[in-house]
Amino acid sequence: MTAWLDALRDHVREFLSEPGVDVFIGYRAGRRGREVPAFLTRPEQASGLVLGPAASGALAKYVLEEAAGTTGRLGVLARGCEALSLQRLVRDLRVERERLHVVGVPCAGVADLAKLEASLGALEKVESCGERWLVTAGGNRHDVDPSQFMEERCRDCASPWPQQCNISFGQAVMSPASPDYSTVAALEALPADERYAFWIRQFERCLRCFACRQVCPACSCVECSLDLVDPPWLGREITVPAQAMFHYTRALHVAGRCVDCGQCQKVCPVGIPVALLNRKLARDIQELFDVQNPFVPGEIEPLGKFRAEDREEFM
Amino acid sequence: MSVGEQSWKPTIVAFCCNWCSYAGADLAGTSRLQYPATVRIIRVPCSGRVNPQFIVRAFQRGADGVLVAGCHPGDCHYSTGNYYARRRFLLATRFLEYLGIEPGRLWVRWISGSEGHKFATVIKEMSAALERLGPNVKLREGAL
Amino acid sequence: MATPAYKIDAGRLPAVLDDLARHRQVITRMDRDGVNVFARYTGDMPSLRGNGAVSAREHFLPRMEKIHGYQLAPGEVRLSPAGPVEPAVLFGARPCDLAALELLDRVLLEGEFLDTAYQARRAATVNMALACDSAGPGCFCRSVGVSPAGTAGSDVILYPSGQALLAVATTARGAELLESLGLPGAAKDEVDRAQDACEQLVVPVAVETGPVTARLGQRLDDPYWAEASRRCLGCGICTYICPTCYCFAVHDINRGSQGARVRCWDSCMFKDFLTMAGGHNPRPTRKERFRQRFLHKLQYYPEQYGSPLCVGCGRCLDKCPAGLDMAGVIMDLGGGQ
Amino acid sequence: MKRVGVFLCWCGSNIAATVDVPALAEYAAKLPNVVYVEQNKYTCSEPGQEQIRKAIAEHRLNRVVVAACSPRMHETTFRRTLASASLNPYLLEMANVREHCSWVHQDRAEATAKARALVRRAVAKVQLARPLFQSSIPVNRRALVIGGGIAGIQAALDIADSGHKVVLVEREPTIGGRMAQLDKTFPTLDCSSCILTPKMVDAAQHENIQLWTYSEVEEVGGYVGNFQVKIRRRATSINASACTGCGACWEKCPAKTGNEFDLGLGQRKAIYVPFPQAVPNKPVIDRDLCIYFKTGRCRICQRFCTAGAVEFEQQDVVVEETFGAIVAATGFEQFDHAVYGEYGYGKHPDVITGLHLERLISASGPSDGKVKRPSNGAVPETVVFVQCVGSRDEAKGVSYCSRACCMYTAKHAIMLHEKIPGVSTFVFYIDVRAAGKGYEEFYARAQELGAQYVRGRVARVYQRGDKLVVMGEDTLLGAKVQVEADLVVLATAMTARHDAQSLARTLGISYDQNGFFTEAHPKLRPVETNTAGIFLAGACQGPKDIPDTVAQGTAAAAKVNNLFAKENLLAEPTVATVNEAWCSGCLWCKPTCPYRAIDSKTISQRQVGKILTRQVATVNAGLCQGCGACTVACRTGAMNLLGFSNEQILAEVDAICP
Repeated sequence: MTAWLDALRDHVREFLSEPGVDVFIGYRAGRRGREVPAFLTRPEQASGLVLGPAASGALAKYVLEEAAGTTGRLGVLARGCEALSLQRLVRDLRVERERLHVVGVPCAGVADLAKLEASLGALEKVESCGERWLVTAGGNRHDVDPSQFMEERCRDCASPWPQQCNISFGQAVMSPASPDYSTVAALEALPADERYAFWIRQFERCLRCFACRQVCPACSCVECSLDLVDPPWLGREITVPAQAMFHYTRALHVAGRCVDCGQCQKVCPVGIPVALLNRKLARDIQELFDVQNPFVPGEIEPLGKFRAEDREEFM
Repeated sequence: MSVGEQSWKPTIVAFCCNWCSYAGADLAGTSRLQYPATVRIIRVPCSGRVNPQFIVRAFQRGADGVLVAGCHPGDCHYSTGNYYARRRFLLATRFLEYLGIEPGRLWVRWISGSEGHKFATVIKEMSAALERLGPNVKLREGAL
Repeated sequence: MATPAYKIDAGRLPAVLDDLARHRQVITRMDRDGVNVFARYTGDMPSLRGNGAVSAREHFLPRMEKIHGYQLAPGEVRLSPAGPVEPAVLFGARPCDLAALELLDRVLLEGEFLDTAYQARRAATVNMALACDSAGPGCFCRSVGVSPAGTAGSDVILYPSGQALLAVATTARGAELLESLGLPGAAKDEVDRAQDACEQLVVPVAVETGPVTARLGQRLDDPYWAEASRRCLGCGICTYICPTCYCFAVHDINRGSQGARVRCWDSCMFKDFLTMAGGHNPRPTRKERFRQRFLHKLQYYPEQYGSPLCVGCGRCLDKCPAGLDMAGVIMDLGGGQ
Repeated sequence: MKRVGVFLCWCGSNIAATVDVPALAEYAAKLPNVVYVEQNKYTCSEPGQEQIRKAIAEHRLNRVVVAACSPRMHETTFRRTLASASLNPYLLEMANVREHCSWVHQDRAEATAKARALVRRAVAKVQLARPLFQSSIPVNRRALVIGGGIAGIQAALDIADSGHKVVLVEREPTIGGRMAQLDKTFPTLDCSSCILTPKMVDAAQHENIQLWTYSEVEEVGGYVGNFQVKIRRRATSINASACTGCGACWEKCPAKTGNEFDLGLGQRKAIYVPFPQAVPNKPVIDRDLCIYFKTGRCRICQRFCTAGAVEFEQQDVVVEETFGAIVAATGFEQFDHAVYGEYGYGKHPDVITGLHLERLISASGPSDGKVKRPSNGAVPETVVFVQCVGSRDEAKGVSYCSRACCMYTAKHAIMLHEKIPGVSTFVFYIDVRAAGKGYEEFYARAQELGAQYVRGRVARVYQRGDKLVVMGEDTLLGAKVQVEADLVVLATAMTARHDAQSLARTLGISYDQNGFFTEAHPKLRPVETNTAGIFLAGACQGPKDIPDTVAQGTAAAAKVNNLFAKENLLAEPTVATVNEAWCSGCLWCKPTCPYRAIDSKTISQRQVGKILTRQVATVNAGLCQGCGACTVACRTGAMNLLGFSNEQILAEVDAICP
C-alpha cells in the first residue's frame, strides 16, 4: 500500500543509530484512528512510524523546542507543507539547516477527521491507497474519495511534494494545484459593511487561545508581541475590536512569510477562517510586488525589501 | 469629538515624518493656510517608523480617519524608509478594506517640506471625505 | 406527586423562546458559520444538535467581565460598580456542561472566598438542559459520573422525542418557569421512553479515573509528563473549550484618566500564566504546565472534592491539535485502553 | 513617580489669540501626573526659560512639556533649558499648538479643543520618556581615498593639506585616471596633462599622502571613525625604491600587447609604465603577458636592470588598515556601444570613440598628435560626430544624459578645425546641452569655426569605397541627410564601473539602477552616502565633467575634514535599541537598515537549567540614524526606537484620539 514505508522505517532506524542524532520527529498511531506526533530517540522505535491522511501536518514547529539547548541533529518527516514550514524556520534563523535531517514523503492530503467521523462513525484507521483513502470506521472498511474529506487547505495545495529534503521516499500522489483565491475574491466583492459584519462574526468567536499562532511556522518569535503587557500592542481586554487587532496583527506579521500550510485554520477550535486572511495578503503580495510564489520562503521577505518603481498610489 | 449630530467633525490622526510632512504642516502654519481643525499630528522620524498596528489602534480609540504622511519616494531623509512604508501600506490599506473598513478611512500621502499647500489641501479633502462617510464605528472600542 | 411534563413541538419552539425572552435574556446554541456557539437568542432558530464548540461555562464566567470602573482625578481614584446581572435562561446546554457547574460551584461558591459575580450569574440563570440521544465521537461522560440524561446543575431537563422536546422540571424554579409558559402536557410513557433512550445511550469512549487518581501522587517526576508534553503546542484550546476550567487573570484597562478593572479568561497552558514580576516562572516549560493541568483535574481536585474535575464532554478529544486529551492521558496513565 | 510640568506659551498673540490658553492650562492641570502648569507670554525668551528652570527646581519636575511652536523650531532651545536645569534634555516633549493649531484654525473653540488633544498627547508621551545620552565614538583621523583619478587626487590633496593622513588607493599602475588620457579640456582648451600632472606629482610627494597604486580594496568593516579596511597590494614585481625608472627594461622586453591607456591604438610591453608621465614612474610586470611568468624563461628585463629592481618572486600583500573616513572616487567606464551595430564600430576601423580621438589628438598619443584615419593613415577631410551613443536611449542604452559629451564633441570639432585646415565636421545631436560657465560660448565657437550641427539621429554608417557613408535625418528640415566621411566619432555614454556594485556592497553604500553610487540626499547631501563616514567624489556618483568632479572631490574632502575636526563623534541618542530577551534573532530588521547599523551577536541565556546560546540583533549606535524602519520589521517589538518608542507612539495614539 505504502511501499515506501518500510524503506522509510529502515532509513530512520539507521539515522537514529548514527552518533550525534538527538531525535526523529514523525508520526505514530494514536487512538481513535489518529496519527500523533512521535519523538523517536531509539532505532527500535522506527518500526512504529506511520504516515497517513490522519497525520495532522504540523511537525515543523516542534523543531523549535527540540533544538533549544541541544546540539545534535534532528530528523523530521516532511510532506510538502511541512518541508516549507521547516524552510521558514531556517530562513527565520530559528534553527540551522545543517542540524536538520529532512525526510520527504509524499502527501495524499490531510483528512478532516471531524467530517469523516460525522459521516462514517468512530474512526479506527485512515490509510491512503493510491488516489483513494481506505477508512476503517464503526467496524467497517470504506473506500472513500479523498476530495470529499480532505482539509480545505489541501485541495488547492501548490506544493504537495516536499522540497529541499535530505532524502525522500515514495512518489508524488497529488499534483500541485494553483492557490484558489475565489473565496478571497468573493469576500472582496461584498459591500464594505457586509464584509465587516462577516469578519466581526468570526472574531466574536475568537477565544484568544493562540492555537493559530502556536502551530504557525512563521510565528516563531521567542516572545510574541501579543503576549506582552508593555508595550500594550494588544490590550488584555477581550473585546471584538481587540480580537480584530489580534487577527490583523497576526496576519500582517506573517505576511510575506506565510507558507500556506493552513494549520492556523485547521486548529482553530471555533472555525475562524484564519487562512483567508493570510491568503488575501499572499495574493496581494504576489500581485503588488511581483512575487513568483508568495508561499515559498525567499532570501528576503517581500516587506523587507522594495523597488523604487513599486506601485505608487500615494501621490 | 462629537458635539451633537449637526456639528459633528471627524477626528483625523496623522503620522507625519519629521523631515518632510511634519515640516510641510509647519509650513502650512507659517503660511497661515487654513484647514479644518480635524487633524492631530503625531510626529515620527520617518514614515518607515509607522507600524500598521498604530492605524488600527487609532480606529479602536476613536479616530474617524488616519493619515500617514512621508517624504516623496526618493526624497526620504533616511533614503529608503518611505519605500518600506509604501510596501507596508499598499498591503495594509487593502487589508483594512478586506476587513470591511471603508476605503476612505486610511490615507497615505507623500508631502514634502515645501508642500504646505498640499498638506492643507489633503486635510481639507480628507475631512470632507470623512464627513461624507460619517463617524467611524468599525473596530471602535465601546465604553468600558 | 409526579413532576408535570410538558411538550414543546418543533413548530412551537420559536414561540417558547420568544416567551422566555420576554422577561429575561435567553442564551441558547446557535449556528455561526457552521460553528455551534452559545449566544443570545434574538429570534433566529437555535441549533440544538451536538454540542457547543465552547462550553456553557462562558455564560457564568464570561471571557471578560468588568469588576469595577475607575476615574482618576487629581489626588483621588473614584470607583464605579460593574453593571447588574441580567436574569437569563440557558436553553439547550448539555448535561455535561451543566454538571460542570456543580464542580465549579464547589470551588467558587463554597468555603471562605466567594466569587460573587459567578454567584450572581448562577442565581440569575435558569438552566434548561438538553439530554443527549446521540453521542459525539469523543464523549466519555459516563466514565466521570455524568449521564447523557443527567440533571445535575439543571433546573429543567429537555428530552428529545422525535421532533419534539419534552420538558421536566428538576428544581422548583424550573417548575415555576415551565408552568409560566402555558405548554401542553406530555404523556408519561412518552417521557419515560425519551428519558430511557438518553439514559441508555452508549458513549463511545470509556476510561477509568479511579486508579489514575490514586497513583498520580507518586508520579510527579514521572518521565511520562516530559514525553507526552513534547507534542503539546502550548495553545490554550483545551482550557478554553473546557466546561470545568475556570482560571482567570485580572487586568486594569487604562484609557487616559479612566478605565476599568476586568477579569479575563486565562490558561494554565500559557507561558505567562505564572510568570511573575522579575521574570521568574515556577512552571517554566510545557512539561510543568501540561502536568499541572492534568494533576489539577485528576489529582488535586479529586483529593479535595472527591471526583475528577472533568465531565467527559469530549471537546478536548476533538479539538486538541496534538491529540493530547483528557481521555488519552487517563489511558496512558493506566486508566483503560 | 513622574512629575510633569506643562508650560503653555502664548507666543504673544500668535497662540493666545486663537487658543484659549488659560482654559488649556486648567485642562492640563488635570492630566495624569501633571503637577505644575504655567503660562508664559514667550516661553522661548530668556525669562520664559528661566521660569522653566525655576519650576523644575521648585516643583521637582522630572518631565517637561512645552506647548508652543514647532519642535523643529525650538526643541533644541528647550532641551538646552532642561540641561541647564540638570534635567536630561530628552525628558522634554513639545506640543505644537502654533504651526499646527493657532495659525491654521480660526474657530477659537475648535482650536482650543484641538490644543487640548495636542497637550494630552505630549503629556502622555513624555511620561514614557527616558533619559538619553549621546554616545561618543573616537575618530581615527586618517582617510582612505579609493580611486586615483582627478576626483580622488583632489580629495586626497585637500584632506592632506588640512594635516590629515591619507591613503590613496588606485588599482592601475599609475594615478591620473581618465583625465590623463585627455588632450585638452573644455571650455578653456588648456592641456589636460599640463594641469593634471602637477597634481599627480603633488599627491605622490605630499608628506601626508601614501600612494598605493596597483592596489585594491577587498574588505571594509567597522563604521564611521573606525573603518577596518583590507587592501590588496598587488605584486608589481619591481622594487620601487631601487628602480630608477630608466626605461631599459621596457625597451628590451620582448612581449607586446595593445596599450590600454591608448585604448589599444598603441602598444606596450609586459613590463611597462602606462604613459610617460605616470606617477609613480616605476614599471610593473603584467604577469599574464610576461614570458617569464608564462614559461619560466626570459628574464631579459632583469638582466638589463642595472639597479637590480626586478623581483619576480614578489607576492601580493593584503594589509589591514584603520581609517576614520572613506572617499569613493572610482570614476566611470565607457558605454559598450557594440549594441549599435548599425554604426559599424569594430567593423570599420575609422569609426572610433571620443576617447580614441583624444588619444589621436594627443601629442603624447600613439600618432604623436597627428590625426590620421586608423584605416590608411590619411588625414581625414570630413569628420562626423555622433552624439548620445548610449545616452538618453532607454531602448538600447541608458536613460540619462552623460553631461560631458556635448562639450567634448564641440572641443573635438574646434581642435580638428584648428589642426586640419579645410576639414568639414558634422555633429549629429539630439539637443546640445551647454549649461556651464563658458560652455554656450564654446559651443558657438565650434559652430563659428565651421562645425555643422545636424539635429537628428544617425540611422546607419556603412562603407563605400574608402569612405564611410553616414545616413541620418535632419529633423529640423525633415530631410534625410547623407554624409561621406573619413572618420566617424561616437560620443559614447559614461556608465558606472562594471564592478561598482560589488564595491558598493563592500563599502555598504547604495547604488542606483545604473550602478552609480547613491548620495545621501540629491540636493542637500550630495557627497555623503547613507553610510556615515563614506563620501563620494566624481563620476562614480553619476556622469560629470572635470569642473564638477573637482568640486566634488573638494566637497568630499571638506566633509572628511569636518569629521576629522572632532576628536570624538557625538551620536544622537534617538537610535534603535534591541531588547535581547525578546529578540528571536530572525534578523528581518537587518535588510531594512540603510546604514548597515544592524548586526547579529551571540548571547547566552540560562533557561530552565540549560544554557541557551542564540543569536540576537544588535545596533551600532554610531551608525544608526534613528529612522525606525527596523522597528516595524520586528514583529515582537524587540527592536525599538529611543525617543519614538512603540510604547510612546501607542500612548500618543491613545491620548490623541478621544
